[in-house]
Amino acid sequence: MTPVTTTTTTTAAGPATGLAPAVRLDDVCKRYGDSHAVRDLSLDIAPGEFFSLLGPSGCGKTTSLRMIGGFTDPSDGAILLGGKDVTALPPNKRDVNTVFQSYALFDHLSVSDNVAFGLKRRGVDRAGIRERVAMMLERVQLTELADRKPTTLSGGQRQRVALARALVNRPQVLLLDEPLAALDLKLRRQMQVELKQIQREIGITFVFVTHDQDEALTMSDRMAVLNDGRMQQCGTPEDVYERPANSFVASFMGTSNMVPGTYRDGAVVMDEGPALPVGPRQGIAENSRVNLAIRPEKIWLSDLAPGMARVTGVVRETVYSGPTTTYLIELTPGVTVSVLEQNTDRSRMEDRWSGGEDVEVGWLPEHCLVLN
Amino acid sequence: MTPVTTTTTTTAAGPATGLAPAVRLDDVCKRYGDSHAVRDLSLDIAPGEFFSLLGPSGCGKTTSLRMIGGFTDPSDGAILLGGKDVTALPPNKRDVNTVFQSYALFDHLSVSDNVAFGLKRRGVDRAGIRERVAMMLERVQLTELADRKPTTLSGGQRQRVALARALVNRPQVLLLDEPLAALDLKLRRQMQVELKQIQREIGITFVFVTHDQDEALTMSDRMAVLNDGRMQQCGTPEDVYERPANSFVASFMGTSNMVPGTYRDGAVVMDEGPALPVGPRQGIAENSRVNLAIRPEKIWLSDLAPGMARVTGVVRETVYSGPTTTYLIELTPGVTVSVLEQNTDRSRMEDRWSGGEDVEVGWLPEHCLVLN
Amino acid sequence: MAVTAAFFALLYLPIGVVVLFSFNSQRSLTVFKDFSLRWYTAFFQDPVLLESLGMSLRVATVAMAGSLILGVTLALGLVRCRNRLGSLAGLVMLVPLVTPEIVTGVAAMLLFKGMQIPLSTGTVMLAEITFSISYVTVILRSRIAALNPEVEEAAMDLGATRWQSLRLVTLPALLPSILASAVLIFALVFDDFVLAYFTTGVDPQPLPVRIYSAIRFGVKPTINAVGTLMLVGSIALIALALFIPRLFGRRGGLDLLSGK
Amino acid sequence: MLPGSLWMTAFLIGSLALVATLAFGTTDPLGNPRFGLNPENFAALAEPAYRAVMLRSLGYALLTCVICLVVAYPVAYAIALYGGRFKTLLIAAIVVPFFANYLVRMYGWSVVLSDDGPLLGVLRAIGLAGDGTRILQTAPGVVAGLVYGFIVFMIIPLYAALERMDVSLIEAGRDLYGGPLRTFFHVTLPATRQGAAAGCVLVFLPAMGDFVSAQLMGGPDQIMIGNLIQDKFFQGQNWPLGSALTMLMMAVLFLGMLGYLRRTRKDEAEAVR
Amino acid sequence: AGLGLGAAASGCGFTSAGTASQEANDEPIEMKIDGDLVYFNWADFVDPAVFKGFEREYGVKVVQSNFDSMEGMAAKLNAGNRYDIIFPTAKWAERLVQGHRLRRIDHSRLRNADAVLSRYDFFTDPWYDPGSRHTLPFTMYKTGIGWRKDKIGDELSGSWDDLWLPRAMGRVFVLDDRDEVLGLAALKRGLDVSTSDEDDLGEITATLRSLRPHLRGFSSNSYNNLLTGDAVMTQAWSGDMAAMLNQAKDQSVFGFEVAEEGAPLNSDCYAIPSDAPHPGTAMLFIDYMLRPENVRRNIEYIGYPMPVGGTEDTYAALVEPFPACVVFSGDLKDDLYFRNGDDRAERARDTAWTRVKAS
Ligand SMILES: Nc1ncnc2c1ncn2[C@@H]1O[C@H](COP(=O)(O)OP(=O)(O)OP(=O)(O)O)[C@@H](O)[C@H]1O
Ligand SMILES: Nc1ncnc2c1ncn2[C@@H]1O[C@H](COP(=O)(O)OP(=O)(O)OP(=O)(O)O)[C@@H](O)[C@H]1O
Ligand SMILES: [Mg+2]
Ligand SMILES: [Mg+2]
Repeated sequence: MTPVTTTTTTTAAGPATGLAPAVRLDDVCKRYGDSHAVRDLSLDIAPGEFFSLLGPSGCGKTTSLRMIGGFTDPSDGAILLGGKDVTALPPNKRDVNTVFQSYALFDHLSVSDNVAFGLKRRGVDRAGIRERVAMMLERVQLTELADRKPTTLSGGQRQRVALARALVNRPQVLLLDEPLAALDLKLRRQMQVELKQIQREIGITFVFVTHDQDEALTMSDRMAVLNDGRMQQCGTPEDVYERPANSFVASFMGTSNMVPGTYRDGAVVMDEGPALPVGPRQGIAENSRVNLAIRPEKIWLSDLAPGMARVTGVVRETVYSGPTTTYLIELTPGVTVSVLEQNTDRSRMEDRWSGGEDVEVGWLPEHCLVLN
Repeated sequence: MTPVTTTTTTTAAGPATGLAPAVRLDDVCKRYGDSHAVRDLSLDIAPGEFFSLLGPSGCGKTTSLRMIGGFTDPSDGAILLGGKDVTALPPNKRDVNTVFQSYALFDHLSVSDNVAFGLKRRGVDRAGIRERVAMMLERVQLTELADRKPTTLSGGQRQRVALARALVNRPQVLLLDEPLAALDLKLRRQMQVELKQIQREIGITFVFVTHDQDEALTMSDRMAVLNDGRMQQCGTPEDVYERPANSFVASFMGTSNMVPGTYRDGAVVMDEGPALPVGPRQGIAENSRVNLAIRPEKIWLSDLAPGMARVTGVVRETVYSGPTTTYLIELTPGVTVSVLEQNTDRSRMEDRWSGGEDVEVGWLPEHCLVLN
Repeated sequence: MAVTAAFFALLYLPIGVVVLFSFNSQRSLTVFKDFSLRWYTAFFQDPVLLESLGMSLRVATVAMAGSLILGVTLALGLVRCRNRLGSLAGLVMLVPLVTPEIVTGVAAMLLFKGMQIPLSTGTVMLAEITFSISYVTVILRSRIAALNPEVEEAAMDLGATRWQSLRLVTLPALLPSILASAVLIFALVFDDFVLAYFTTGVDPQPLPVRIYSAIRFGVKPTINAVGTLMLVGSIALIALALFIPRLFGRRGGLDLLSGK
Repeated sequence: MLPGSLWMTAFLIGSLALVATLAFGTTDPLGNPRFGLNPENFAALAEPAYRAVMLRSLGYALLTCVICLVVAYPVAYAIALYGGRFKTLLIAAIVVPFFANYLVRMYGWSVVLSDDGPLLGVLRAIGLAGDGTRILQTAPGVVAGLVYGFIVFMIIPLYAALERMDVSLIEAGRDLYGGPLRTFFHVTLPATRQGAAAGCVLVFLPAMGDFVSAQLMGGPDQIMIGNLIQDKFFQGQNWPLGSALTMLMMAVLFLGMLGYLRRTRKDEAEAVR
Repeated sequence: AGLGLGAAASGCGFTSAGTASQEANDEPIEMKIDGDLVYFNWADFVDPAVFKGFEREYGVKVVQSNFDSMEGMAAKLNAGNRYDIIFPTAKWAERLVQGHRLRRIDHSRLRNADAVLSRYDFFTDPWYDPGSRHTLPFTMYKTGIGWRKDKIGDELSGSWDDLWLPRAMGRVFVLDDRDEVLGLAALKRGLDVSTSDEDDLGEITATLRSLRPHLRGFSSNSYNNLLTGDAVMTQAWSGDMAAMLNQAKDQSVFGFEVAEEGAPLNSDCYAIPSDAPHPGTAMLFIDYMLRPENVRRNIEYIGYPMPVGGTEDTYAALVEPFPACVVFSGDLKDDLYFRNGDDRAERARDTAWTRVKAS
């Protein structure tokens, strides 16, 4: 994909706070033989942030996380935790803990012994251990199950044990590598809510790896999108979704309609159709071939407002899916856009189209992206 | 859960056609020891329909499908295919084919031999087999892979082989048991589209088992919701989603807000709040305790229309998730509703609430359900 | 790492010694003089040893075939029959694997005598078959259990009868394991001496029995040659067994050996 | 299924029953068993010599288990975790020699261990062994024989367990402030304990019944129960006493097996609960 | 069920196989080819060339099986295996004779029997086979001590006490054989070699216990232990010592002596089981084996002397370095043979052996 555009801040600074960042990656690289798993990654994560690393499979998310945790040594660059350079420290000397994708629970130990493991290794006294473990189990609602073996727990419960085992050590930073990937959709939603809640209550920095855009959007304070070992964009969920830095981010973050055309006079002129006003755009040459990208939920099908770009098209398909309906609308032959409409009002919906009707669609110029 | 309400047609008749139904289940029961896997199931599926069986785990979907396929004998009742009673026939004598959840491909045979298997068993001549297999592979875009062994294929490709292997026999009915459950979300969406497309082109009746509501809603012509071995409702996706027959269906089909109150004078009176007009409802006794159920996408946050029920509440949380934003709004202490709003218009959204504000919400009375 | 290297060295040293001295030109078992094939020549000119070799090959072949037929049917039956009888039969299956060989040998001989079956090549084969069935069954059971039952149903769904689906789908799917256990059984039976010792009749004795008699009273270098030949044969067979599953594009023939 | 299992059951149960019955019998001068109800053979087992040999066999078998475990663990570990794409090849290289004829292998091993064999030669050269040192006909010799004979039964289950183990368990141990050694003892070892237990059973059983190792590599003080049983059958013609000894040994083994099964049952039960 | 089955088995199958009436056993065997020869002996105990000669001369095959102990042989006979010719030791010959398990061998029909009986009159009426009706001797041998002259000196005292020599401590082997080991102690203490008397056995056990610290092992592979140097002294059968000679690089470093207290004596016999399928061929085989040229070949091949007149010089030449190996007819005395005891006696000896071996 295209490399980072100049509009993105390369060192993605966290919210301006006086404190040292909880995690700082400084031009970190990781090479395996000839190939780069991670290239020149620089990143500041503020204390208390819920920060997500998002990207397609193989983009280097796990590698980045493992370098923070100390399981993989960076080939280049430095890693700082709370302002202290830890690049050379082994995992057991770093004040971070990890929730592994597989949870990596110790099956031979009971739930409470799992949770106590880290405290024991650090020589906390017995009474202290008992108390902190009990408190932690309380918080993740596992007090009942304290004496069970992990093999006898459900997926959600196992995840909570993994979380408790890491959190009980009160690390500066908690690393989570796709902790929800193994769960089914329903449980996953539920766990997302719980996880976010725990993070909010405890106030520890979370670095969260996922390849699920929805998950990243709903949970993160800020997020970084990686591709092919490089950072593509870093910002709040809205930044990333609404103002993607490049076409990779635009298409990776949910569905985008792409309408090909020529950029001319602040508008994209479709090949066999009307000119669609988009306003002046920096960095786009006059008369160049472009794609106009627009999200399905940003296209209106009725009550078009003034100032909107308008096109007529033919309804080709209607897919009802409960809360929303998706319409496929052919603008010119070969150019079809999908339009998402919330099923707010049934009476309106029922006399909607089933296919073949002409319809006028519109969108606000500021909602569309012009991509080379 | 509550049993089938009287409003549901117990023999769910398919669209009125002159033809015999492709599949008819006539008061079918299946008992395992003392427990019922399926009870008194009656069902007509019309030729060419895409029919889904939907329900939570263990509700009897697989059992029903296996009885149609002939892998499990019903304890009671009759099964008819194309008007012919096949209750006593073994699977190899029934003109239906199955796509198994695990695909159940023959790993020792090449893709084309897998596809040819059924034709060979039926004694089709070699030339006929070659031709039909080639055509089928063409249709599912596997021509290139004809000589590969299934173990070397990806999940999506394996699924297409399973489909081709069943479809090449041109059965009257194709049974599919959660064929997409093993795929990840992205591939799954893609396969849903392909599957639907193939069904439309070939015109064979599909009986499709899933526990994913979205899948059932988007793909089916009609669907049956099962719970605990009993049919709860049968109808089009809109019937089932918008007019659930009982509270089980209402809560199983996506998120529903439940507002407790007392039914009085065509309105639900909240315990410490206003009366919410719902219009007269049959079967609900005056002054009885009820739940008012309303879908998150049916609640409006602005531009409230006349005739709407209106309540004020406090915004407690805002969860941005790209195309939509969910607001949690507390109506009275302890009664929180979630409201889904499509992010149609960014400029509007940005000055929305972040928490704590008072807000007025409203909905059309016909969108709410009153459940005992 | 050092442990691993030392381990491999010690593992192969004894075998190396046997092979080396089989090429010794002298009778000595401690001093290697010159390279020579004299003991191999001696072996190939010794009709008694050759007869024994033939006998061993015959016994191994028949035992392999017999235990495969019985073992495969038994394994199929055991996996499908999940009642108490099935689990009992499964337990009986393990008895030969945990009983000291000498006991099984004596017991088998007593049994044949009790049933008034004169000892012969046939009784060796019968005994070997009986004790090999366990291996076949244990190996195949886990394979069959791992087989997806839907595959057989799919075959029936596609118009195959019960027997056809067994023949066309289940057996081919098991083929790698069947072949691998066949090779395994062949090698085990070919190398077995205790059971064979007790159950041979007056026919030429199987080769390992002869080797045992010889080793007890001092080894002649011919035995080194025989040992080397058997070694090469067994290794080739086992290597084959390990890699057969590979030929079918599947990993891990190794768990075969652990029986898990 | 039916003919196979009937035959198996009849044969196995029949033959074991015969051994059990014979243990109560006597023999005629030509060695023909005479059945009876004769407790004398079991009474004869009270002879202190048997107890000593039984204890020694138990000791050797246990020691063999321990040594196998200590040697096999690093080997299995190295292969499972660092074997990369040579894993299968390496394991095959370990397994393959074990299917060479047992006698030939043990004989080769005895040559290696002999007084002027290569092993002592090397040890003498590096000064670890004096002129008088020997391995054959000593207890270490017998145990070395048993270890050589059965170590593969330890390696395979251990390897399988290590291979199956989630590597992130080790990382979790490190992550939770365990150094490499603590992580090994608190995480890796317990996680593979079932493999180790299976390996111990698989080594213990045949080691306990073995007679070849003591015969080829043992001296007068290394006689094992297997040798005595073999003696009873091959010398002195005392099959009934041999059978009684066999029953005794199987009882001991059975107790061990029962303990093992209990444990695994419990583990399994926990897993499914 | 198990017990029932066992009992049933004893009812039907365990009556001695091959028992035949005395009359049937006495029936003279006609010396003629009546089939291939089914041969059962220790491994490698006949020169292969001799077999070849027999096969060529009579146009039959020799089907060979081997046993590695007398008990193993008996087990096979009991199991019903039918052999034409077997080679029991004296003690076992007696058991077989008393169990009516052997065919009568009519010496008059054998052309070469005379060379045995005329020269060694002991064998005309040996204790184990009155009148020599069922057997003919095949080999004879003594049990003595072999040692390494280069390790413990050229001369020993010529007594069983030598096994206790301090300079051989820890490098002595005795045979892995009950009778031989109990026997050596009995002879040393001047007791009957086959004693089963409790006191005698107690004395024997005590004697042998005192030997244990000197022992490196029990092994029937005695001459190999000497060859490899694992043993500097070993109890050994004379024949094995002789056989060792042609494997030794330097014969002069080995010595063999028989003890003055007495050396156990033994012989292997030719015998034809009563259920032999081809007794005629077996008779022909015995006769063929007794031909002087074949006897000489076998002597050279296995190293054991055979009681056949005219072959003594061959053996003497073969064992020139070990004159003690030679068995003269005057050496053959009943009381140097291991004899059978009754059931109780066998058990007593068995227990003593277990105590010696396993304590
Ligand atoms: N140990 C290794 N040796 C060689 N290459 C590696 C190694 N670990 C990772 N890589 C490579 O580095 C790249 C990034 O891997 P990484 O595991 O970080 O991806 P990821 O973003 O976590 O992907 P996924 O979503 O699939 O987990 C990949 O191309 C991978 O093949
Ligand atoms: N062979 C059987 N023996 C006993 N009970 C069975 C058997 N097969 C199914 N059941 C029971 O019947 C009920 C329905 O099972 P079924 O497999 O049809 O559910 P399902 O709807 O397909 O669930 P899932 O979504 O989990 O696949 C379950 O309670 C199940 O436990
Ligand atoms: Mg990853
Ligand atoms: Mg199901």
